[in-house]
Amino acid sequence: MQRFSAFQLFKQGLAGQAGWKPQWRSPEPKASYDAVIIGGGGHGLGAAYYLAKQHGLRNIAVVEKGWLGGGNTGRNTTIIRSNYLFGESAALYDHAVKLWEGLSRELNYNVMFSQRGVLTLAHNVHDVQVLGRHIHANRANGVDNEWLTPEEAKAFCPPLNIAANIRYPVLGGALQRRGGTARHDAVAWGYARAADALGVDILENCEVIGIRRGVGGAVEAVETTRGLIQTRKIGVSAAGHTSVVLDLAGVRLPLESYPLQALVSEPVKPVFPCVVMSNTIHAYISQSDKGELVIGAGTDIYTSYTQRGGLHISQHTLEAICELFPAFRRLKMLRNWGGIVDLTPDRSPIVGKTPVRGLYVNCGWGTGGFKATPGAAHTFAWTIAKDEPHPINAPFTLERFREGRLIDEAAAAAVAH
Amino acid sequence: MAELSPALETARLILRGRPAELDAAEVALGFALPREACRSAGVSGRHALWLGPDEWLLLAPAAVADALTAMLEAATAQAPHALVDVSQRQIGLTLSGSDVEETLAAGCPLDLDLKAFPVGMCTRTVLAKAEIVLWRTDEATFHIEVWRSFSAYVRGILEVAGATVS
Amino acid sequence: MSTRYRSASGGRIDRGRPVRFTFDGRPYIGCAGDTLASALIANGVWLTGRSFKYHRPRGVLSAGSDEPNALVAVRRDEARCTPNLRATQVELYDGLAAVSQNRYPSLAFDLGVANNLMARFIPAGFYYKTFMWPAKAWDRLYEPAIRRAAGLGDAPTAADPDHYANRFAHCEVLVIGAGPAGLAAAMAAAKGGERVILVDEQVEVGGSLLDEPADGGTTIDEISARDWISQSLARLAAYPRVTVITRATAFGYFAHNMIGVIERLTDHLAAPPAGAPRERLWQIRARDVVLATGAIERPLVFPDNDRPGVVLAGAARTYLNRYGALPGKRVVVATGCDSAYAAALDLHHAGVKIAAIADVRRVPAGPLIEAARRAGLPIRFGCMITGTTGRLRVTGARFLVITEDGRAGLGETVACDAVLMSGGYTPSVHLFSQSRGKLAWDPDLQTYLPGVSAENERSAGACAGRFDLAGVLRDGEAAGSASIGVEPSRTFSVHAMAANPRGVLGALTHDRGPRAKAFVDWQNDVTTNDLKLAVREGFQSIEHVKRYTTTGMATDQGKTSNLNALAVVASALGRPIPQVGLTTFRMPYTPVTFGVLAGLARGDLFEPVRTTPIHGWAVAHGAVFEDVGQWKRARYFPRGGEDMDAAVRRECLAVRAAAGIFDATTLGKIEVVGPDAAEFMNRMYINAWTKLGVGQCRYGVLCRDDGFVMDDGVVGRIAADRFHVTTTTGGAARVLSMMEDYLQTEWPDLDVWLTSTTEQWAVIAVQGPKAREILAGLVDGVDLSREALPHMSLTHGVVAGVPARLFRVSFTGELGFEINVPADRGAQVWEAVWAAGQAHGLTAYGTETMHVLRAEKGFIIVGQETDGTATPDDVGLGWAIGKTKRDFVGKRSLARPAMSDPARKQLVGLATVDPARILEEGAQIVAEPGGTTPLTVIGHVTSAYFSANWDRSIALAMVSGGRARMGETLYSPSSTGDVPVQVVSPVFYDQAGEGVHG
Amino acid sequence: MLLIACPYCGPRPELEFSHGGEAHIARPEAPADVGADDWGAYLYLRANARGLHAERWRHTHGCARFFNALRDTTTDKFLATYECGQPRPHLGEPS
Ligand SMILES: Cc1cc2nc3c(=O)[nH]c(=O)nc-3n(C[C@H](O)[C@H](O)[C@H](O)COP(=O)(O)OP(=O)(O)OC[C@H]3O[C@@H](n4cnc5c(N)ncnc54)[C@H](O)[C@@H]3O)c2cc1C
Ligand SMILES: NC(=O)c1ccc[n+]([C@@H]2O[C@H](COP(=O)([O-])OP(=O)(O)OC[C@H]3O[C@@H](n4cnc5c(N)ncnc54)[C@H](O)[C@@H]3O)[C@@H](O)[C@H]2O)c1
Ligand SMILES: Cc1cc2nc3c(=O)[nH]c(=O)nc-3n(C[C@H](O)[C@H](O)[C@H](O)COP(=O)(O)O)c2cc1C
Ligand SMILES: [Zn+2]
Repeated sequence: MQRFSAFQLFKQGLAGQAGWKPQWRSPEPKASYDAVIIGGGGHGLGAAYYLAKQHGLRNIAVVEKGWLGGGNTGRNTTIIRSNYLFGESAALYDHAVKLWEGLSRELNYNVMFSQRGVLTLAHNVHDVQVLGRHIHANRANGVDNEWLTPEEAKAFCPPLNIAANIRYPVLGGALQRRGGTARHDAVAWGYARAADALGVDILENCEVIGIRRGVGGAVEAVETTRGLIQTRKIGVSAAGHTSVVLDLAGVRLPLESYPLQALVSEPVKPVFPCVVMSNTIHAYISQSDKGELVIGAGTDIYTSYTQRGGLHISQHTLEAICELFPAFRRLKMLRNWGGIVDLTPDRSPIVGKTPVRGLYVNCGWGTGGFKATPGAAHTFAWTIAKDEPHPINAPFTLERFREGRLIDEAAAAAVAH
Repeated sequence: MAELSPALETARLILRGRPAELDAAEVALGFALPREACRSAGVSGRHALWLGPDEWLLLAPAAVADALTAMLEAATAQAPHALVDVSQRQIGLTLSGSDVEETLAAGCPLDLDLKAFPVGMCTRTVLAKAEIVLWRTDEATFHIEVWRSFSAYVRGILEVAGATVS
Repeated sequence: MSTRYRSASGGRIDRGRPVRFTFDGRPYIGCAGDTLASALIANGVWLTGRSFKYHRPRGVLSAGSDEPNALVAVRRDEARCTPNLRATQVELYDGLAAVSQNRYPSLAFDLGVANNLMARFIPAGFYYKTFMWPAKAWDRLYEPAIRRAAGLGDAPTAADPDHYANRFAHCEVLVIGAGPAGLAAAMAAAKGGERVILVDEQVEVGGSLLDEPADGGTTIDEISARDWISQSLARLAAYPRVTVITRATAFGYFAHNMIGVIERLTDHLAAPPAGAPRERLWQIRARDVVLATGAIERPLVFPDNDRPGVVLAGAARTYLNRYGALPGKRVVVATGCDSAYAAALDLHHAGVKIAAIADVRRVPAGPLIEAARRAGLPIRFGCMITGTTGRLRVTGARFLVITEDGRAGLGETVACDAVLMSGGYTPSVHLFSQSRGKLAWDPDLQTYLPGVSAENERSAGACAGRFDLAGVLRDGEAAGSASIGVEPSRTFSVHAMAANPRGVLGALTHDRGPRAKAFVDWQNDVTTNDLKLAVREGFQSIEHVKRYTTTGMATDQGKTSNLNALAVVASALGRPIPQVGLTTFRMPYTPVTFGVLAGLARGDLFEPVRTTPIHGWAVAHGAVFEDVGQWKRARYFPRGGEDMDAAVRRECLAVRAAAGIFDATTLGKIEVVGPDAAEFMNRMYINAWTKLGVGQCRYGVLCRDDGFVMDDGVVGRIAADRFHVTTTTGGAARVLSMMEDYLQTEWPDLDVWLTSTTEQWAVIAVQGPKAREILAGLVDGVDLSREALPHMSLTHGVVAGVPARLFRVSFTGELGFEINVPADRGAQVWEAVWAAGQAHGLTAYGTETMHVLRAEKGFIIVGQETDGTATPDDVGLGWAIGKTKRDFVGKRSLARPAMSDPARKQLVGLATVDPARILEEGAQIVAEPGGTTPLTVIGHVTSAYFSANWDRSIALAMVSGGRARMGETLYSPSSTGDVPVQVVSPVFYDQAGEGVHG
Repeated sequence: MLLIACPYCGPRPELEFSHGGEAHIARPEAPADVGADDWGAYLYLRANARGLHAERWRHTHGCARFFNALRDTTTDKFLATYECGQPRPHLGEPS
């Protein structure tokens, strides 16, 4: 692997930047691999990297139907945090945060992980209670999370409107200082480059259109638009398309795919130092290194694979943004886009084995799996390599739905009185 | 600019039942319930607004509320149905004037053109973030029913909307 | 100030009305009808901004919404300051104050230009390759520096005082773009007598026809282009159902033919009327759409093509013919297409010296070229422009003649003060593509054109690749006619000079060495070298190249640059363009103000504020409110400077000692009516209802079919076939919707109907030992005695002169009544009870006291004790389950093994060993003190209060296997150490339940 | 914002509707007799079809009726809407 560094950049600068090699190869598919990962997003590429790096599997391929990172990895608002309520979740997401902290150096690729702090706002008494429970639960799990008064919140995020007479005043917020953002594309590219350097074949424009099963029902091969590939292990990280892929193996999942939209403003000089989320009035916002405000909108109400949604969904979010940050009302939306998120009934992911031998799945990350990328990939690789759950992903089985052992992060924030 | 005014005090009943079994109610009402979607019918101050295939909003002068209820209950005793007094659940507003359509169109996504929404048409719909019942009583007049806790909001929206028309 | 670059005559500006404005504080004078860009050009000002990355000096490039360079901030006052506006679209008004952006300390002398000197070390994507060491330096050092350098304008810091409007609209035919194609289409569609809406983003209709010289040769139906515009407008005005909206940009094409349009209402006015909305969002649902959005001129890609004074040829023609502004006095024209000759000819006629026309094509021919030749303009064929000279404005252009055999011939520099360039036109397929129509590569025109439609839509004119005026008009007529289902009938006679619509794509050959910067994306400073670097580094998908180099990602979204970028990448990859693909066109077409998308939703109209009939009384009595969903609920009623704790303590004591009055109006209410009402209730709720007598009440629990508690509330049987169901405040809509779901889709055979009565009733709770005494004097014909109206019963009667449903229920553990009266009498009855209660110590209490009182009794609150993962048994409600019922929603799920796992969390009470210590809600529970993280957590505190009645702290908690732990000591970790607690019954007060029967 | 043809009221804007998930998933007549796998499937497993999808909508802010629709989830185009209780129409798919 050609090392990246300031010195190399300087050296190449003198040479007209002419000496750079492709960051990853574009090989032809081999007839057979020891493992095939379906889905070239952060999760799939990451799993391939850790399989190669930590489990010694080098004869593996990542198959991606389009371009790397073109799924949700390339269209998310990049919020990273680990202050989830349940111990199982906190362990998983915090495992990821710890990996994030060293990822740029691990991959020799600057993924611009920036721990600027994620502030979740409370707007009513119920919010205060829910965030309080989160803070206590997180601390017990060794995850940082602290309460800020409205004044402290304002000091942390100066554009915030903390007037007491607004429709939903800010009653305070929970701050995870270790939270932040990372450069989404760089995560896919960085993993791809590092995996490629370890011999992983990355096959773009290669759509899986069939999964063959042999004796005992175990997986045997994947059919792709670039030909048949033999393999005994298939790891699926296809996000919004996971149920379509698993359908090919006859496995049904508790997943529904919804459009989720996001938008960016025109770039402006630095005005927003952190990440702010508000579940109650539905807004989340940060400012990218290029200067755009990156704003997440909600899911549309219907399932869809179109990667777009209704204008009213973005409007709803901008209403909230304008109330919380009234100075931003004159800023302009530059681009709006959609992704397809795979939601589980309890809004927690499914990571592990499936009823089909040799078929592993890592999905259901819904609206929040970017933050988990290194952690999920790392434990998923373990599961694929050892054919058993990693202690951290063990609770996130498919069976939990049959048994009713939900890890209900969504309901945990339900509002009622 | 369109004028917004409170409608007269009104008795309101929700009548629900299988359409085929409600003939008796029509006798008591004195007119046929509208069976066509989103249409109203009525005589002498009493109106029935189709809200759904088994749901009508009956409007009558406040004074006759109890009598009407008693009469309807008596007449429909044999027919499975539900009659519920919602006189206080919602309030009525009248919006009229030359630019009623534009004013409503600031918050209501329906096609309010006379051809698409003729006089006599009624329907539940939304006005910005509130649900309303919208009923066109003449070319330039709409009667609006809104749950009482949303009425201040609906008034607010219509006022701002009126100020931003044209 | 003289306007040295104003033409002698012509243009659509009002030369009689001078307009004063400032740019970076310097005063200038323009004319009414100018844009900021045209006025600056007329004043000879070309330097208008600095580029994003290299801070290179930049000038106006275009004349419309495709402008990448000339971005300015316009400042009306402190709060009305708008960054990143395109000077080409900012209409001049008297007093306009514009400032340039992204420069320090000044536009002409910008320190950021250091980046330009560093350029070779900071190519596309450089930041991915460095700034990784030392670990902490990214957050603290590198990133802040990058952020300071990036961004364009400054975000406003004060709240925007302006207002915005919204309009939902419907029409049969929506025509977008009012050039010749759009006008023709609208006139054709108008004949149908149906609703036609024509929108155009410009100030006036006419599109490219506005660029024709007033006395030019182009005529339509024997009249000049300009007269034809006026005539068309007059025709359209004669149709009552036709609406023409200008300053209106169609920014988004959404599913099912809904188009978003932004109309700019006041930004062009010197003194906008007070309160007038600044912009309006139109959401137009059209049966048929005609796209007539024209085409965008493509720049040429050559070294130093970004110097101020290098301008698109068509734009130069626009500035001359429409605004009377001269791009220069001695200009060079560099072109790869015919249309630039029109600009050259017009400028020549206006007295501008055409120093050279460099046409990259070897043997072009056509009437325009012929005309230029006749006019004696110096034309060179097969001649590449390879660079420009000058610093803040061009002073010359370099040429390279390519010989017959493709070798570079002689180079030469020609002095000039402006370079006009054109690579041809790119059809504006943005909206077509947004509609999810499929684009098709046209090998002839070398561009993408609308292929297969996804919506009911037609493209006409230049946006469909039709460039000859006669054809454009025919196209418009055809599209308009087809939209109303008729055959086209109108013909046009056109006299115009034909131009070959083909142009050139991608980078021009040059001899300037590898470091020369030929810009493709002006605003984001993306050069051909960046694109080639991306390809070299293995980025083969155009989507990757876009993201790696940021080409096409600036505020213009690559309007002028995308096709050139594609061509450069295709050539680097050695693949034909259509195999390289396209990036996705997304809304908005041009950036849209957040405020107009938020529309009316601001302040009190952000979301409905729901209040009860008793709200006014509560306000008058000093209540402090809390938001519960959209409702405002009185939380407590402080007296004389009390804080919440003091007020709640007083209220709690008063209720148990005497009586309290509480507004319970917000509880959801559903009237369940019909012969099958009881059967329906049996199926929905976990409880059994058949045996509930008329006049009796029961506490009902509702589960989802997965067995988890969803809602609860008291249900009263009003008649054999009528139940009065209550729900939580937040659950009202959810519960009704779920009931309707089961009723309509699972059990449509049941004769039962549901009606929301939440707002029909005002609900006044009177609770406490004195409740009966207080009400006694107010009721008429109601026997309030324990025997006649026992706990959990209801009756009809008159209270304070108002017919009421009177419930004998208690959420406090005291003798209690809930008086339901028609909502508009709520305040009156409340006042009457209040007055009657004064002698008995009646105290108003709010939700906070309600919470404490119910916690003292161990009553749960759904959403506080439960979180969506609790079964009825978990929260101690197993008793409510109708054991003999065959089925109810949730029953099957409760039989799953995991539901009876002894380790499930169960509701318990916690008593702190230190009675003064109040636990924190949400605090965790552990079995062993002094653990280290991660702790083994066995539960959490759901509610915790100081109980004035018990004079100690109380808490409810969900603890693993909690009911088997009675008496155990557990611990709650806190910032001050582990707090020991004892597991106790969740019922702290009146365990025998005597109080309610009082 | 989708335009949805309510079988009772005609084409109406999406703002008036709520989505009710996959259609034709009947609640078992006698849940107690349903095995764990089937019950789990009834509760949670969904087709999540890419392409033609039968789904439920409720015209909540209109006639308040639930009804079914056949929609292509790759284009969001509706092929049909029909009343609850009616079978899924066979449109646009091989029969
Ligand atoms: C608008 C939006 C905002 C979000 N915001 C956040 C946020 O702020 N924080 C956060 O943590 N998360 C966020 N998320 C969620 C996050 O983006 C995802 O959970 C995460 O990126 C999933 O990564 P992935 O690698 O699993 O999936 P993806 O990146 O989607 O990768 C899956 C890949 O599989 C490929 N594929 C699918 N089918 C096939 C097939 N048959 N053959 C071959 N390849 C196939 C796809 O093309 C795709 O590239 C957001 C999502 C969206 C859409
Ligand atoms: N190479 C050539 O010779 C050449 C090139 C370009 C144009 N033309 C000439 O241009 C004319 C084409 O006419 P036309 O009517 O197709 O295009 P046009 O350019 O005359 O009109 C398009 C109109 O659409 C408007 N518009 C574009 N996008 C919009 C949006 N999103 N929202 C609102 N308005 C929008 C523009 O402001 C413009 O007024 C012909 O007369 C042709 O001769 C010729
Ligand atoms: C964090 C983030 C920042 C983005 N910033 C920009 C931007 O500055 N300009 C831009 O045009 N698009 C930006 N995008 C959006 C992408 O252009 C694109 O819309 C997104 O990756 C989805 O792909 P698609 O629109 O091609 O389907 C950004 C996307 C993300 C996730
Ligand atoms: Zn309907």
